[in-house]
Amino acid sequence: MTGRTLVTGVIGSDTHIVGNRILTMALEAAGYRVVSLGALTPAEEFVRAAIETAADAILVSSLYGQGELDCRGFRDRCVEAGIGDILLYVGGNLVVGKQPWPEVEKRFTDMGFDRAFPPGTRTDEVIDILARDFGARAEPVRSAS
Amino acid sequence: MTGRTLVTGVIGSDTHIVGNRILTMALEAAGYRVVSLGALTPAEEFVRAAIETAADAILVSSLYGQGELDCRGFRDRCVEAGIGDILLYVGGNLVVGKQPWPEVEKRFTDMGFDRAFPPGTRTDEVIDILARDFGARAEPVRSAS
Amino acid sequence: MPGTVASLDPNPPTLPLSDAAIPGDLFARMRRDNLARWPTGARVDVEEAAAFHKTLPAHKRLPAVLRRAVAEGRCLTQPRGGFATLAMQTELMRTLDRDGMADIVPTTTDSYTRNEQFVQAQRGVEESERLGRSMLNGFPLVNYGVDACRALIAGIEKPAIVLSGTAMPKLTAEIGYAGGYTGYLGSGIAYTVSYTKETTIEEGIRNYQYVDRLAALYQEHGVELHRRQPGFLTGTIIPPSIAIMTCVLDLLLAARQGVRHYGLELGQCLHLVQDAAAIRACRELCQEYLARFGYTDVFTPVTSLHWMGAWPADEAQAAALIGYGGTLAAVGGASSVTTKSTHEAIGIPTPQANAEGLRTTRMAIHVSYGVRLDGLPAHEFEVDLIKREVRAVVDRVLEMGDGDVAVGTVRAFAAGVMDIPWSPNRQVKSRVLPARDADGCIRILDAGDMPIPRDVMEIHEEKLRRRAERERVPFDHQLAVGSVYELSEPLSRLMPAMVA
Amino acid sequence: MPGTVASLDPNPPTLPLSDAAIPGDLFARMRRDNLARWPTGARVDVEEAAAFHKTLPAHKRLPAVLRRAVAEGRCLTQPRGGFATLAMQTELMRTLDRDGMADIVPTTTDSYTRNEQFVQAQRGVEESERLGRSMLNGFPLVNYGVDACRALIAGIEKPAIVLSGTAMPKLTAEIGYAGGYTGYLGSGIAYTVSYTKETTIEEGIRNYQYVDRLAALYQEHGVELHRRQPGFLTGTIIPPSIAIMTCVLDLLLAARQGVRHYGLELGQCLHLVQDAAAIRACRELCQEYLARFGYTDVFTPVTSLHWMGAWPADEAQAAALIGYGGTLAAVGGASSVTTKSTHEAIGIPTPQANAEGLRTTRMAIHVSYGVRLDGLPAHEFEVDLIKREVRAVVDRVLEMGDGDVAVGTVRAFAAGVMDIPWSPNRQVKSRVLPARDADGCIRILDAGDMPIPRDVMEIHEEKLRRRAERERVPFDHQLAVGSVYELSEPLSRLMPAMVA
Ligand code: B12
Ligand code: B12
Repeated sequence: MTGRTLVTGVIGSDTHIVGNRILTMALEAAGYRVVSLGALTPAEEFVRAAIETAADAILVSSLYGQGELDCRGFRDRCVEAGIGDILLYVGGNLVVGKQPWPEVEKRFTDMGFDRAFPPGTRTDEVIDILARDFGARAEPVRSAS
Repeated sequence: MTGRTLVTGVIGSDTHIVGNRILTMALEAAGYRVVSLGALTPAEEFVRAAIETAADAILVSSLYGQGELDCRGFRDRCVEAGIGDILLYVGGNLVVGKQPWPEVEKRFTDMGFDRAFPPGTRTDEVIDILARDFGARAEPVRSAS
Repeated sequence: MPGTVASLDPNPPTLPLSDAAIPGDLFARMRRDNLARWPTGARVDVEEAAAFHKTLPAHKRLPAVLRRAVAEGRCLTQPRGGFATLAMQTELMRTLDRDGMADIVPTTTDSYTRNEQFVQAQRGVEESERLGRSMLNGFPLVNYGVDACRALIAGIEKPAIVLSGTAMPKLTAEIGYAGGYTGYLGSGIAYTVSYTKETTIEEGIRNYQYVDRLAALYQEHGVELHRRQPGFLTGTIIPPSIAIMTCVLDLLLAARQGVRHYGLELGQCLHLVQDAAAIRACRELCQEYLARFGYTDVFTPVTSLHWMGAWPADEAQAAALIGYGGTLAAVGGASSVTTKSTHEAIGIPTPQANAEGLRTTRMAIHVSYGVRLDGLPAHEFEVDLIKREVRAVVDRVLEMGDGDVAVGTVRAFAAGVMDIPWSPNRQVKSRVLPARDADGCIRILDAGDMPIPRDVMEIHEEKLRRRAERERVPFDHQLAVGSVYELSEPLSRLMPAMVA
Repeated sequence: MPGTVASLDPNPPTLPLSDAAIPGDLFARMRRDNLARWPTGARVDVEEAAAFHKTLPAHKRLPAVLRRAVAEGRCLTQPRGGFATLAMQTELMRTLDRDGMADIVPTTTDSYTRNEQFVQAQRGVEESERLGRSMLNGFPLVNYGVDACRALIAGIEKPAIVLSGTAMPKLTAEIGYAGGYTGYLGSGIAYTVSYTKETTIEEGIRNYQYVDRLAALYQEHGVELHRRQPGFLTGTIIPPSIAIMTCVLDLLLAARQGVRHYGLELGQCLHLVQDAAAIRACRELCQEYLARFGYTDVFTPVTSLHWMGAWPADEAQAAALIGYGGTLAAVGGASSVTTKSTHEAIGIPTPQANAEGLRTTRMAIHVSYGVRLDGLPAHEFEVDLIKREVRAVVDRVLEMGDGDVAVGTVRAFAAGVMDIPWSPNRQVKSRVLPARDADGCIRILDAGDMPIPRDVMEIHEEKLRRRAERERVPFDHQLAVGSVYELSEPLSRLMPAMVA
């Protein structure tokens, strides 16, 4: 067990649950405690769940293309809720259509996500990077509420 | 019968006979007398045949990509042989690889061909344009030697 | 949910759930309430709309076009496609019609519209106009309303269909049909289990009973409309039998409301034999159950859908699935095929890429030259296997409802007798787990609580065990997860160079 | 012909034509004369080359790779490809190996080299260097010589094959094999009838007896090499039986020279059932005739070739033929498939487009999952039909030669007993005319003087008449011409929108 808690879910009106579920399973297997909100999850629910479970990171999935609208102001919500420094990832097919990845990535990091992941990202990679980011932050492990 | 004589053939070391044969059949059906030299025909044979048969036009096929080398100096040969004003067409897959057609066309008209035809040209179109070009030239019909 | 329109209860809770046709007077009340939920609803008038439909030429009427395709043994092509603004949608539909030669032109709605979040959809339109690119994954048909739909229909020379993956179809169906669309995709079981999280199966069924009853109402006005069932479900490693169980149940529910022109959609397994078997079994089982319920006049064309699972990012690799998708549909004898593009793994395709997918598919259909696999031993084996699975479960569902399809379905999902792989819906157990076997067929690794006959499950298990052995991996649920990714893997993993 | 090297007669006219193996001492003299025809010939030394081949790892040796593919039931991929300069060719072969994942990497020679016009080929190299683009349609392998070949082989991690459509193969084969190529495509009958105008069948056979004998010489030095027959012929509406007749005859000629690893290539008809039947019939008939001649140890893998006739210019449409080409090869059980690209109708593909064609094909092979059609009634019917046609003609050819394959073949062509559609060769009657029938199969419209059994011809005729009737066109030779164009037509003609 890593002692870390993560919140996962698919934001907005998005039903694409498969990748999110597989990611969740992989994160659990990697030793995380995962609070899985499932498909069709409003932004505020992510934040609420993160506070309630004293989560260390929120991993937002968005596949259906409208993530660019759904994710706006996500970091601000966290700041308002008092968890402004929480690690925020977003991944999936983040925008409508085939657009150059560097531009898309920038749009989401500008929104305050620490990292954005392109279509088809594999779970191993997520787990590696997550471990590195937690390592770099070298924060003490929070305890669940 | 149009009273016109045409020479057809596939130039150089090119064995692609199918399109040339179908073109020849269509030209005959359209009333031309066609002297068909077949595949693998050196440039000088076209000129010789045109002189011998008092042809009104030479239709050179080149499919295999090396036409750009084989066709160089074709008009000059005609001029030297005394049939410098003969109508000259070339058609097929004239160069190696997919290249912008306007450039290819220019290369061949610069060599002295009256017209160059892109890959996949249909026989109906050739017959139409030929009739128009003969009409425009309004030359008296030559008689065979 | 913000922007959700739910102020009026559109299902007056007067009648208990059943598969009976909604009585005319009650339906009139339901429609009034429904249409009052958003301003554009006021424009809908079935009499006027029926008159409009009667002005459409036959080649723009999907029911006629599909009947003719079946009569001539043709396989029609249809893409998906929707963008946020009317201008973008107009251009898209024209491109699909002309450059793509689509036989059926789609209007996919955006996901806010699907969830009846029309306020958010409106913001999406505005943002799209501001940024000059579509910020919505489809066309907000309700926000634009009936006359915009008719303008879209006027711009094409083919029949059009509304694609709106949702369990809340009542306004899109009203506006779409009134707007001149002659087909509407969606059903109570299939979409509820694959597109929603909290919606109950009962709610989903009731909502689509409304849509089916609406189609029947048009029929009463002399206008035949096409309804269609999305048996592709979650698109994720769906065994043919599970798809077909939902086809049969949704079909019976529709027939009870008076629908007589009902298409069934099957996502491709990507296996030449299994897909052909699935299409044949679906067609035969649908008519078999219709006959059991006394219906002999329901037209049930089958549509095959290009691979609905995860796609490879490499466009050259994706092109193979597109062409093959045409082959599978045509060789299977499907009446139409729903196409994808080489952009599938990344995002909604440009109109051009979408049109290219259509043309590749069309050429593949052409060169399939009507080849059929009937008589091939492996094919007959699969048809038989699928039928045994479907009959075992559907018969059990009908028993559980004491003959009422709606009631039986709700109880069956609660008991796990009906189950759907990878469902996002909390009412679905989603314990059933499929995986691809050593021969490339989709099999059931774990049936959960579905009453698949034991001898049939032994066949599935044996074939999956062979795969596990061949690949030296454990025979466990990882096989199912691996199958989800499998076809999106790069060729270097799918088919590495041979080591001589 | 200018630039043609013909000063020394490479066939000392000592022995009359026969299918007997060329005696060792005579062959040594023939080789000496042949190698003296162009400066790079001097570098060839079979002992040294055999030693070089022995240093190649198994995965770079085509005979081993093909044996393994057959053992594992795999279908390998191979493109075509050649450019004028060593630098361009190096880059091309690496791209095909890496980006294309080609299992077999080709070197196509240019058409001057094929016609032994090495002076012209040299000019082509110089022009290409000057203009910075390839002015030749292939790599001038003889001009570059043995060490350049070895450099190309060193740059890839796959086996390499020489593709040199020619009836004059003797220098390219010497230099190719000595240069480390482990396969050489070409045969006396097939290439003479489809790539030459004046060359006699006898000359062609003699030239390839040399190449076959050369492969046997390497075998004597402990090095197995792959030889291959281009049964695709003129690539233009070739009925399977006519292709297979040439396969059997060329194979017997090769076996008589000592070849034991001989591939057969069949161009695709683009019909799922007919192509599978062709591949099976080819494999079985080859072994049947080998057995009749007492050979039980000749390895005869079959290669299927992407559509060899005229292609559509639309790349989306062409993509369907590429993917389908993988399907047809794999479902037919071919050991390898030779691929084309979306550029086919226009020109030699860029390395990238070529690699994409390979990947699309590879993915199509992957998803074919080993499906086979054996047992399908239509398939068994086609296998039987093909076998009856091949046996009737080949048996007649053998009779005409009093058991000598070479003599029989020459006489059979003279009599029109063997005939090839659309041949440019003056020695071939080319009276036989095939066309595509109503079911999409290639049939024989007019057999010319070929002794196809009457009852078989009735089947062909009936099927073609049905097409003529369906399309309301006369039953005449125009059907054959139409078939030549057919698949290059735009989709708007091939499969117009349905008129409902
Ligand atoms: C299966 C599928 C569906 C199924 C979903 C079933 C379900 N309930 O889950 C169904 C058929 C229902 C469906 C519906 C729709 N879909 Co869909 N669907 C797909 C498809 C084919 C595969 C998705 C999938 O399951 N992949 C497999 C999993 C394992 O991979 P994954 O989802 O990518 O997740 C992995 C990674 O992305 C990563 N990841 C995911 N989330 C996160 C988060 C973080 C923080 C990190 C680090 C990593 C990460 O880890 C996962 C595991 O490796 C994709 C296209 C594709 N990829 O091939 C389209 C696709 C996602 N769908 C799309 C669309 C538009 C729709 C629809 C709107 C219908 C339509 N217009 O066609 C509806 C939307 C319904 C709704 N309201 O949401 C589009 C989105 C377009 C865009 N972004 O531009 C896609 C890309 C197809 C396309 N090119 O048009 N779909
Ligand atoms: C069939 C074919 C063959 C057959 C030819 C059989 C034969 N003896 O005729 C075989 C298999 C033997 C063959 C061999 C080769 N081929 Co080839 N072949 C083709 C193919 C697939 C079809 C050609 C055809 O018959 N078309 C049907 C006829 C009816 O159409 P057509 O030839 O285009 O002719 C029509 C028009 O062009 C026009 N037309 C023709 N000539 C003229 C002349 C005039 C004046 C006018 C107005 C009109 C006109 O009218 C005709 C009737 O409508 C083409 C690609 C394609 N088009 O799909 C490649 C193609 C022509 N071949 C090609 C090549 C390179 C070769 C080879 C070198 C092998 C190789 N590297 O792959 C060898 C060459 C051998 C040699 N020494 O010549 C290339 C040429 C590339 C380039 N130009 O960049 C092509 C384009 C394929 C490709 N993309 O690589 N080939």
